[in-house]
Amino acid sequence: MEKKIYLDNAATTKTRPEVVEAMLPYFTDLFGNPSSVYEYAAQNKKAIDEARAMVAKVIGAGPSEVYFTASGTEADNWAIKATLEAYGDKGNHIITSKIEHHAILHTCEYLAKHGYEVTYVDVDENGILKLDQLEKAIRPTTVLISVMFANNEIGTIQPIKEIGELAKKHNILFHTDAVQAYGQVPIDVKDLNIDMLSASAHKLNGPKGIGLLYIRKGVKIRSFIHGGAQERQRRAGTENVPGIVGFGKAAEIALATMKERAEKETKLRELLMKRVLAEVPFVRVNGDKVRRLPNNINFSFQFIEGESLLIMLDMKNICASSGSACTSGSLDPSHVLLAIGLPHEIAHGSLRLTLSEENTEEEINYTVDQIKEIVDKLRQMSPLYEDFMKKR
Amino acid sequence: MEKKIYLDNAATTKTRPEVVEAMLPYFTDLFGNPSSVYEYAAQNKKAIDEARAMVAKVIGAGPSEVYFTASGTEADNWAIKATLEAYGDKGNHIITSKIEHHAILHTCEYLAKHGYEVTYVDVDENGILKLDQLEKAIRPTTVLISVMFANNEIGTIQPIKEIGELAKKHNILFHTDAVQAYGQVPIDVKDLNIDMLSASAHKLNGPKGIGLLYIRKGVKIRSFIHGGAQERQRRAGTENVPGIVGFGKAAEIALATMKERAEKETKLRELLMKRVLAEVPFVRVNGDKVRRLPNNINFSFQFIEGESLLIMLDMKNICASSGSACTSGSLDPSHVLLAIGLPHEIAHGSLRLTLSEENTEEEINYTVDQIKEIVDKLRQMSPLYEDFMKKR
Amino acid sequence: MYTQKVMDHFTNPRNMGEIENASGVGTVGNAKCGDIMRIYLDIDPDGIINDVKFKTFGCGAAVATSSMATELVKGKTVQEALQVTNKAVMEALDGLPPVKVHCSLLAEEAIHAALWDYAEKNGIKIEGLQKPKSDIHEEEEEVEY
Amino acid sequence: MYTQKVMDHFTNPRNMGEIENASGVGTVGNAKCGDIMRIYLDIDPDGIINDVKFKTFGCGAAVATSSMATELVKGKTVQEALQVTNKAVMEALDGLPPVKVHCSLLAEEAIHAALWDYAEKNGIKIEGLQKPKSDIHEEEEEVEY
Ligand SMILES: Cc1ncc(COP(=O)(O)O)c(C=O)c1O
Ligand SMILES: Cc1ncc(COP(=O)(O)O)c(C=O)c1O
Repeated sequence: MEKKIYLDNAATTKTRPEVVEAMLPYFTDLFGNPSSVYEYAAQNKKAIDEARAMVAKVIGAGPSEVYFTASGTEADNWAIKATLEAYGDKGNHIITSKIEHHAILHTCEYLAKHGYEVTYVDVDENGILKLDQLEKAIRPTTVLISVMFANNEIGTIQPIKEIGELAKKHNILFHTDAVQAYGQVPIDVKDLNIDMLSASAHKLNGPKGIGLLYIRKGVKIRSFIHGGAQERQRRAGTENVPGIVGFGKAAEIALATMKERAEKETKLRELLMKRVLAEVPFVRVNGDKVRRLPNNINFSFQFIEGESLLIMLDMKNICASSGSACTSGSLDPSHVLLAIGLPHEIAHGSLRLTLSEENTEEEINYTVDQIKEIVDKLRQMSPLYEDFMKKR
Repeated sequence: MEKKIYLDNAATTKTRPEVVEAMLPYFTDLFGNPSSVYEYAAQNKKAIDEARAMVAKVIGAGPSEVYFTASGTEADNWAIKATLEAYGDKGNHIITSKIEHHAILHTCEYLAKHGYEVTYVDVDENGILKLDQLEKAIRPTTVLISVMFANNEIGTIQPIKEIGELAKKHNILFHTDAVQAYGQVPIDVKDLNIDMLSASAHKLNGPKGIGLLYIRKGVKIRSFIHGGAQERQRRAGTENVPGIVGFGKAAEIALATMKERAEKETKLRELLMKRVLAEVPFVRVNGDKVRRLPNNINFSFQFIEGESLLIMLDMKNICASSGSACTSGSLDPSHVLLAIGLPHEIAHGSLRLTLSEENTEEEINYTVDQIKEIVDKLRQMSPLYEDFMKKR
Repeated sequence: MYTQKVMDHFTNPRNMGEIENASGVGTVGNAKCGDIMRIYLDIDPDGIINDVKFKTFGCGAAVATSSMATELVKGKTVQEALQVTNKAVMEALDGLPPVKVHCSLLAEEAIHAALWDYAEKNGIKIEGLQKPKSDIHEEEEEVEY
Repeated sequence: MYTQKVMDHFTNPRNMGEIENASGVGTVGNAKCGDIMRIYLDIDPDGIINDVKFKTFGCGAAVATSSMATELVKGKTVQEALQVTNKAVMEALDGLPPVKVHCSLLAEEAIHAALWDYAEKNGIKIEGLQKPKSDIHEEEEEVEY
C-alpha cells in the first residue's frame, strides 16, 4: 500500500484536526497568561475552566478535582510520590502490579531506594491482577494501591471496581493509571471508588505535552512541582493554554464518540485476530479475550523476534509496535509479557497492533497478508524454527 | 486605542506565527511517537534533534547537554531537587537569592522542610546580589548555588560570571534560572561557568508547555520525573514533539534577532521611562539602570495601589502587570520589591511594563498619557496622598 | 474577575472625596496589606448621616466596597449604619472573589471607625459599637523618597 | 535508525540458509537477550571456507551482522576468518547504533563457534581460537504452546 497504515495508537494518536483548530487561537491571538489581572487573560482562564469541566466529565469527577499536568508520566509521579509523602504518618508501603507502565514502576523503584516499601502483585496468564494476593499484601502501613486501568501492551482491563472496594474496605487510597483507558472505555470514579487517576491527552487524539491527575476531594496531597500559584496552588508553571484547550476538545469528542468508536475498532480487531489465528501457525494472543481495550491486539509469533518483524512491516508501510514504545531501544523483553508467564524467546516475538476508528477493513486485510508473509520469511531465517521442525 | 497594547511580555509572549507554522505538521501529519521503531517516527526524532541543537546553540551548550521539560518551573524543580539528592554525600546546603522566582523559592522552602538547609542571600537596592555575602554563606556542605540570570519583575541582570567563578573556586555547582534571559541577552554557559540553566519557550515567542534544563556534561544528576527512557533516560514522558519543534523555531528566531530586538526595545523603554519620570511626580524606577533586561521597566507610584492601576490601564486596553503574574491573587506585595528595600506601601504601588519588538512609539506615548491620568485619578482617591499633601 | 457592579463602583466611585470638619472620620487597614480606607461622616443632630465620603488606597474591590458602603449608610441613622455588615456590602455588589472578601470587612470596619470617632468627639456611647482595631499609623512608619 | 547497508543486509540477507553435513556449525546467543545466531561452514581440505550459511533469530542488526560476517569470511582461510572482528563487521555495515553493538560481537562469536566445532570434529587445534562461551541450550529450556 502507498498510504501509511497506522496501527500504533497505544503509543500515540493523531491530533484531531478539530482539536488543532480549537487550540490555534490560543497561540497567536489569545496568548495571555491566565494568571494576569487584565480582561484579555480572563478569556484564557475561561477556556481553561471549560476544558477542565469537560475532562472531568469524562470520568464523572468535579472540575475542582482535576489538575492539569504535562503528561501521564508526570501525573503518575505526582500521585505516587506526593501521596506517600503526605501520608507519611500512616506508613511507607505501596502496593502495585507487576504489569504497570514504567512511569509507575520506575517511580516505585525510586521510592524503594528512599526508604519506602513496595509490593508488586502478580497477574494471571491473561494479565488480570490476583485480587487475593492484593488483599494479602495489605499492611497497616499501606498508604496507596496503584493499579493501572488498562494495560498498554496487552490491553487487559483490570477489575478496578473490586480493587476500589478492597482499598476502601481497608481505608487505603487507590490510584489508577488510566492513560490507556481514559476516553476509550466508560469510567466513573465515584462508582469505582477511585481516589486518583492519571490520563494523557495524546492517547485520545489530543495534543502531546498535556495530561491530568484527578484527585478526589478530601484526599490530602502535596505539590510535586513547586512554584507559582497555578492549578489552585497544586501544580506550578504557566498554564499550557493551547494544550489544555486541546485536551478539552479531544475529551469532548472522545466522550461523544466512545460507543461507536469502540464498536468499530472491536469489529476490525476481531477480523484481524480471526484471520491471523486461522492463517498463521504457532501464534498466540496475549491478554484477556473479553476484558480488553477495544482497539488492542497483541500476538506472539513463535521462533521470530519482534524488531525484525516491525522493520519489515514498516517497509510495507505498516506502523506497529513490539512491547511498549517507551522501552524500544532496550534489549529486555517486555516485563508485561514475562509477567503473564511467557518465556523470553516468545515474549521477544510479540507484536502489538492498536487500531483507531480511521482504520479500514482493507487496511486490516492487507496487514494480515503482510504479517503472514513476513512471519514466514523470518521463520525461514530462524535457527529456532529450524530446530523445532527438525525435531518434529 | 482600539487595539490592545500588550506590555506584559515577561508574563508570557505571543507565539510567533512562524513558530505555529513550524509546529503544525507535528499534530496531524507527523504525529508518531519518536521512540517507535518505524521510519515514520524517525522524522520526529530528527525534528527533536534539530530543535535540541538549536536551543543548545543559544547558550553555547552541546545538544547532548540539553533536556526538554514542560516548563521553566519543572526545570527549576528538577535542577534543585535532583542535584541536592545526587550530591547528598557532600552536604545538604543550598544558597540562593532573596529575589528568585517562586519556582526556586518554593522549591527551596519545600526542601527546607525536608532536612535541607537554605541560605537566601540579599540583594542591593538595585536588585544585584551581594557577592561578598554569597561567598560568606558558603559552607563545606554547600552543594548548589542557584541565582537567577535576570529578574522577572525588575529586570536586573545578575553578575553571573562572578557567581560562576565563585562557585567554581569553591567547587560548588551553579544553577541559574534564565527563564527571563534566555534568548533575550547573550549567554555562554562555558564562559560563565554555568553548570545548569533553566529556560521556558513561552517567554521568547515560543509555545507554552515546553522548557529546558541545560545540564553540563559531567554533572551528576538524577531524574526528577521517572518512567520511560525519553530524553536519554533523564526525563520520562512521551516527547511533546510540536512543543519541542516550536521551541527550536522560537530559539532560532530569538538568536537571529536578539541584537535588533534589544535595540528597539531599549529605545522604546527609554522613551517610556523618560516621559514618566518627567511627567508623573512621586515615582521611582525599580531595578538597575544599566544591568537590566532590554524590555523591562518597573515603576513604583507613591500613594496608589497596583491592582487598581492595572484595572484602569486594562480599561484603556493596556495589558500590564504589578509584581509577578504568578502571584497575583495573593495579597502580599512582591518579595522582590521588599528585598530591594521598598516599604510595603510603595511596593504595593508598582507597575511592570515589559515590551516586545511589536510595540510602537505611538503605543508607548498613549500608554504614558493613560498612566498620567490614572495615577492622578487614583491619587485623588488615596488617603495616603491626602495625608501627604496636607503635611506639606 | 469582578462583577459588573464592582467594576461600576470602582470606575465611578460614589461619594469619593473629603468632608471638611466631618462629624466623624475613620481610617482602617494598613499599607502592608495594601488596603487603607478612610470614611468621613457628616451626621446631623438627629443622628442621621447626611453625607458620607471616602478615600481608599487599595485594589479594585477595596474601592468598590468603600463606594458601596458609603451608599448603604447615606441617609441612615447611626444605628441603621451600624447594621450595615460586610455581607450586605458584598451582596449589593453581586459578590466578590474569595481573596477579596477582606475588603468588605475593611469597609465595615471603616464605617465603625468613623462612627467611633463621631461618638468620641461628641462624648456619646453608641450601643453595640466597639473601638476599631486597626489603623495605618500603628503598623508602619511613613516613608518617602 | 539503521544505515542503508544494514537495511540492505537485513532485507536481502546474503548466505541465509543451512549446509547439510557442514564442516562446522556454531550457535551462539540466547533467547533471553533476544538474539541467536547459527553459522554453518563448509571448509575444504586446504582450510579454505568454500561456503558459509547462517540462520538468525534476532533484530535487524542481528540479521545484518550475520549476513555481513558470512560475506567477510567466505573464501577465506580459517586463519583469515579468525581475524574478522566485530569491528570489521560494523565498519563494513557503515556502523551500528550503540545499543546494537553487541550484535556484531555475537556475529564474531558465531564464526568462532563454528570454527571450534570444525576443529573438534577434525581433531585439530586452531591457533588463537578459544572455546565459545554461550549457547542457547545452556540458558533456557525450549517451550511450546
Ligand atoms: C524567572 C522565572 N523563573 C521561572 C518562571 C517559570 O516559568 P514557567 O511559567 O514557564 O514554568 C518564570 C515565569 O513565570 C520566571 O520569570
Ligand atoms: C499505561 C500508561 N501509563 C503512562 C504512560 C505515560 O504517558 P505519557 O507518555 O503521556 O507521559 C503511558 C504511555 O506511554 C501508558 O500507556
